[in-house]
Amino acid sequence: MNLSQNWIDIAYLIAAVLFVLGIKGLTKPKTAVRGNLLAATGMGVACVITLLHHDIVSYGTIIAGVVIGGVIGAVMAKKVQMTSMPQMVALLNGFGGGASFAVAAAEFYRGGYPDTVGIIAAGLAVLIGAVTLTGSLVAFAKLQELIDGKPLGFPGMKAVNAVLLLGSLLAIAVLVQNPGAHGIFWAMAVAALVLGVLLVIPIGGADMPVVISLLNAYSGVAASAAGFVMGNSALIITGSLVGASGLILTQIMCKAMNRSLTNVLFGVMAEGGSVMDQDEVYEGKIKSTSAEEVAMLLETAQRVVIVPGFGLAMAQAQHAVRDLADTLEAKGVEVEYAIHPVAGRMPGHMNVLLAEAEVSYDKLKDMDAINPTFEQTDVAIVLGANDVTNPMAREDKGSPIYGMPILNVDKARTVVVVKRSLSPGFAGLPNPLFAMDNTLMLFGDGKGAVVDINAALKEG
Amino acid sequence: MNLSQNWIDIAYLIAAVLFVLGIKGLTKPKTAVRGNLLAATGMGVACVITLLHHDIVSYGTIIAGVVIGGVIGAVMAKKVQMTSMPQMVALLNGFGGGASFAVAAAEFYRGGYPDTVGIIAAGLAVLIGAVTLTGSLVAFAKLQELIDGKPLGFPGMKAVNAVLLLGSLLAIAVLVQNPGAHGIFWAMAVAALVLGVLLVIPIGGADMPVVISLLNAYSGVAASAAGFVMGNSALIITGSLVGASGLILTQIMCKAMNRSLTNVLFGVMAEGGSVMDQDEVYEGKIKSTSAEEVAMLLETAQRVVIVPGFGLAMAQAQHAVRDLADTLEAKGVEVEYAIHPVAGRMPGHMNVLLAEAEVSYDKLKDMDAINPTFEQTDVAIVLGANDVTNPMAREDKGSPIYGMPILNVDKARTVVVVKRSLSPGFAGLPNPLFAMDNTLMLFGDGKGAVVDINAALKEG
Amino acid sequence: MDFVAQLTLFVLAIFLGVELITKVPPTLHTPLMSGSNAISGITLVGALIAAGSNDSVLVQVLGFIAVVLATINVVGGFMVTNRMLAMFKRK
Amino acid sequence: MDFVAQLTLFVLAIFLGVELITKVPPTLHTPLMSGSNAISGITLVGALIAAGSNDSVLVQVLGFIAVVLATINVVGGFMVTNRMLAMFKRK
Ligand SMILES: NC(=O)c1ccc[n+]([C@@H]2O[C@H](COP(=O)([O-])OP(=O)(O)OC[C@H]3O[C@@H](n4cnc5c(N)ncnc54)[C@H](OP(=O)(O)O)[C@@H]3O)[C@@H](O)[C@H]2O)c1
Ligand SMILES: NC(=O)c1ccc[n+]([C@@H]2O[C@H](COP(=O)([O-])OP(=O)(O)OC[C@H]3O[C@@H](n4cnc5c(N)ncnc54)[C@H](OP(=O)(O)O)[C@@H]3O)[C@@H](O)[C@H]2O)c1
Repeated sequence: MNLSQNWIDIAYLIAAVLFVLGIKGLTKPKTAVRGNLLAATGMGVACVITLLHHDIVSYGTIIAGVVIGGVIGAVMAKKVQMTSMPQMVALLNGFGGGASFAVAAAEFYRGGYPDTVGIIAAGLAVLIGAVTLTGSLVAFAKLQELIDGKPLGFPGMKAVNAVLLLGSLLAIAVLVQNPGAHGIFWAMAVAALVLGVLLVIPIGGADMPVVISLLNAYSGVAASAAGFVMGNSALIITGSLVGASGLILTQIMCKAMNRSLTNVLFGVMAEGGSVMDQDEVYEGKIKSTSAEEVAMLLETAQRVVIVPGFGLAMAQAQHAVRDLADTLEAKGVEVEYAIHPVAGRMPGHMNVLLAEAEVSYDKLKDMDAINPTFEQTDVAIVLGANDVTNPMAREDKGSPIYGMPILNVDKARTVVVVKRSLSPGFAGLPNPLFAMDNTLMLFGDGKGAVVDINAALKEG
Repeated sequence: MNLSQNWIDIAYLIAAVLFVLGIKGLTKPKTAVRGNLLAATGMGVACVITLLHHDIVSYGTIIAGVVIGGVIGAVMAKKVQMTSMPQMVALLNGFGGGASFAVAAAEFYRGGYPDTVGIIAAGLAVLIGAVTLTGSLVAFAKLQELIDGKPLGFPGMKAVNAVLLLGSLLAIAVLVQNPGAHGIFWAMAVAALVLGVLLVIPIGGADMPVVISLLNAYSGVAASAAGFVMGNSALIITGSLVGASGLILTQIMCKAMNRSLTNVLFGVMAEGGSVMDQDEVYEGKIKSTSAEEVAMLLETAQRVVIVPGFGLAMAQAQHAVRDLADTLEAKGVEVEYAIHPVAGRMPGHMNVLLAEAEVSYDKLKDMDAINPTFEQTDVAIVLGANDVTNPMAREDKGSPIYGMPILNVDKARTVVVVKRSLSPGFAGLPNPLFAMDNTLMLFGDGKGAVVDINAALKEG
Repeated sequence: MDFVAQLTLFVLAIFLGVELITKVPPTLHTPLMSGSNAISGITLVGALIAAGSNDSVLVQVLGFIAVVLATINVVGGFMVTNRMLAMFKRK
Repeated sequence: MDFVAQLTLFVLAIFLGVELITKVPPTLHTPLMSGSNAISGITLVGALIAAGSNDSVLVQVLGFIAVVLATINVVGGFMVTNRMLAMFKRK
């Protein structure tokens, strides 16, 4: 079929507008579903119109690819657990990067770039796409615990990375002079793939969300670069939107973790500060409690705040928590949730988990809204959260997390901390909260503990 | 001089980015001055690079034009009083429209449009530019009271407008077929100029700000259309930004006035509703007061809210008000200003006036912030405001302004209304506030009254 | 630049404009009006080309008029905006 | 479309993206991540052209790989986002 390029471009414009409207929809929970559908429609428009492109002569390969990819994608989307969202996003992101990589390579081999811009753009798309692909796969493997979450590395790694990056850029420069140098092209591609691995391997498992978000930005830029190669405005615009989105999310996370992007990328935890000795902090000050005791406390409470953290996701305790809240509310207790911006392992992670358990989103209060209310809170239940409640961030100038904004849980009349042990959270620091006078520790798996409390409450 | 088109286009892109950054700066008072300078720099970049354009061969006319225009513009900007901002904006806006009109006409005569798009764009630029020019001039004349502010018109006016508009569009269609039809071109231009006058003449003087804002949007669209003609991205982008800005401001005003844009444009005040009889509302219920009495009231007040309106601008009372507030604050009274979104005659009008008198902008509270505080306010001084305080908008479903959000001045312990008479404000409605038990009327010119109160306060 | 590319710019810029302008607080609406007014004087660019060309007298006259009007718009607009904003900044 | 026009689109879209994304509330950050991820699957467009062309086998193979990967990204991304958002909407 044949369609004038003008009409194709107008369809791409419509697709881009649909993407913009889609993202606009995502700014409010009420319109978010529609926003996502609008964006999906935009994708549909872009794809359908592309199929009418005059260069497309056979549909066999396309149909095969779309069916295979569609089935895999649909199954993944249906099966994945909400707690595994970070992994899922990492994987999808890697595929996106891989696609940009393959498209740019294909465009390169379709040949005929008289202009420098096209070759540079293709080279950049291959480079960024490849880094995104392997980088995201490593991030996925770390999150899924297929490989060790600890930072891995070897001496001179940074130098190797520098050589790989400079070599790739040099290769692009050579290709500009001599576009037929296929050997150079593939050497660059391999270098970029290796670079992706080496860049992410030295970063700690818990920092993966920042990495994913950054790689998401990269995948956008790669798509944009592919758009420059093909002269396709839909790719350019959409890629830029995604690039901006990834960058902003990265920034938000770094800010909430009180770390610079450079620190994350180079696996530095935070400069200076004598790390406190765990024994010294906890020695003789820990008060352990039981589910029954907690139930009794809750019995007389008027206001309870639940503080979910990464442990909630690990224990899959979201439904149990919801049940507990229902029981409490049936007894006339006011229940709210305190959501820290980096609780869990990706931005908004806790919101999604609790939404899955049908907790109404107006009960999810963000940090600034809930912090002033802890003083009027009878019981704060800290459920698998740790760093985001660590008062050292507020008080101890020497602490590596000093300055990170936290939930002021310690201001509540009683604090119940549910976790399996005294082991530290992601930041690896002891938490003086556990040793405070008004804190009770309930040791055990998050889900089990909550179920027990609920049972005790119903009996009592 | 000769410069490759690519570099010129990049400079235009830089200019567009500077405009965007400029508008971004305008989102905060702290960064607004810098924002304006950035935008001005963008304009400078665009102009300088244009002077290097290969089509420009002689600089005499340009220099003459820039010097004349620059001097006029500078003098206007220096001399204009803050109270006359609406007029100033109207005039500048008209000039912008006129410039687009002249540019599009010149482009048309420079000839050589093989393509339909160019002719349509030129036609639209002429049409919109001309309407903006004469429309803005009429708006200026009404605001400056050079012509009567009352809606003017004649039977069949709407039909004439329709004929002029359709005729102009038809003319553009003819020009597409036959670009050499100069007679048609000029006929269309004249029709558009007349149309601009006829569209604005029937609109009441007080509605002029809405008209100006809408015409501002038009001038943006005209610039954009001129950009399509010339293939100039700077014009297209910038024109769209201005168009969006004008449209949003228009919408904000209409919303705050509780009227639809159509109603404003067709001079309709609001459907239905029996207009209350003025005598019935005021009869025997008006309590007049004196400056001395008001001073005594203020003497014992702890919190005073000043509610400025159009009368403040008319009376040029901003400095006097500031002096009064200073006196009060020196006596330990808390003073705030209640700013209604459509107080005065253009959005943000009161803010600019009070800023001129060096009132700190954190004392200017918007409607939503100040309304809950009126109950804790001892004295509310309504200074030349009327409609924006009319409780009928809140209570009387039959009233033409029912539903317009208002300042809940009547909730204050005592309300002092400063105005010259009982005559109504812009909406032409009696205001039951004046007849309320806790309201005292201080009749007189706004400035004089405030000066008197201040003097009495200093003596007492 | 072809028509669709221009159209794309137009549409994107409108979206961007809407997002930017809705963030401007009411306090700054008057300066916003005069400032965006000044920006719409960007037609000066077109005016300069027309006025400086060696085209017919008509074109040059139209160009001259356009340069004068657009310059008033630009210079007057930015200056008066600056005057207003300077007042806001003082405190 | 010439290079500068492309660059202009790129820059405008980045500005627009920044303005849009900063308005997304933290509650929706996870769906935003997966949703923008799905949108970045727009490379599917390029993949389709490569896979459907009558170019060399290498190009078609690369195109096929790209179609599979991009489709997973698009379908998986939009579906999982929808799944999450539907949870938010229920109440
Ligand atoms: N959200 C993001 O976007 C993001 C991104 C990157 C990094 N981070 C970082 O991640 C951290 C998040 O803080 P957080 O307070 O949510 O978590 P955290 O500080 O990592 O602590 C999680 C706690 O959950 C407990 N836990 C684990 N499995 C559990 C189970 N099955 N049942 C009960 N408890 C369990 C752990 O203690 P036990 O082992 O004793 O049970 C641990 O103390 C922050 O340091 C943040 O900077 C967040
Ligand atoms: N701000 C905008 O963007 C905008 C745009 C279009 C329309 N409007 C409309 O304008 C109105 C604005 O409301 P508003 O309350 O500010 O004003 P208003 O309702 O128009 O009332 C102004 C009052 O000021 C008094 N006044 C006039 N000159 C005075 C002087 N020298 N000294 C003392 N008082 C004087 C007048 O009464 P006397 O004659 O008795 O003194 C009049 O009652 C609204 O109806 C609004 O919808 C506003």
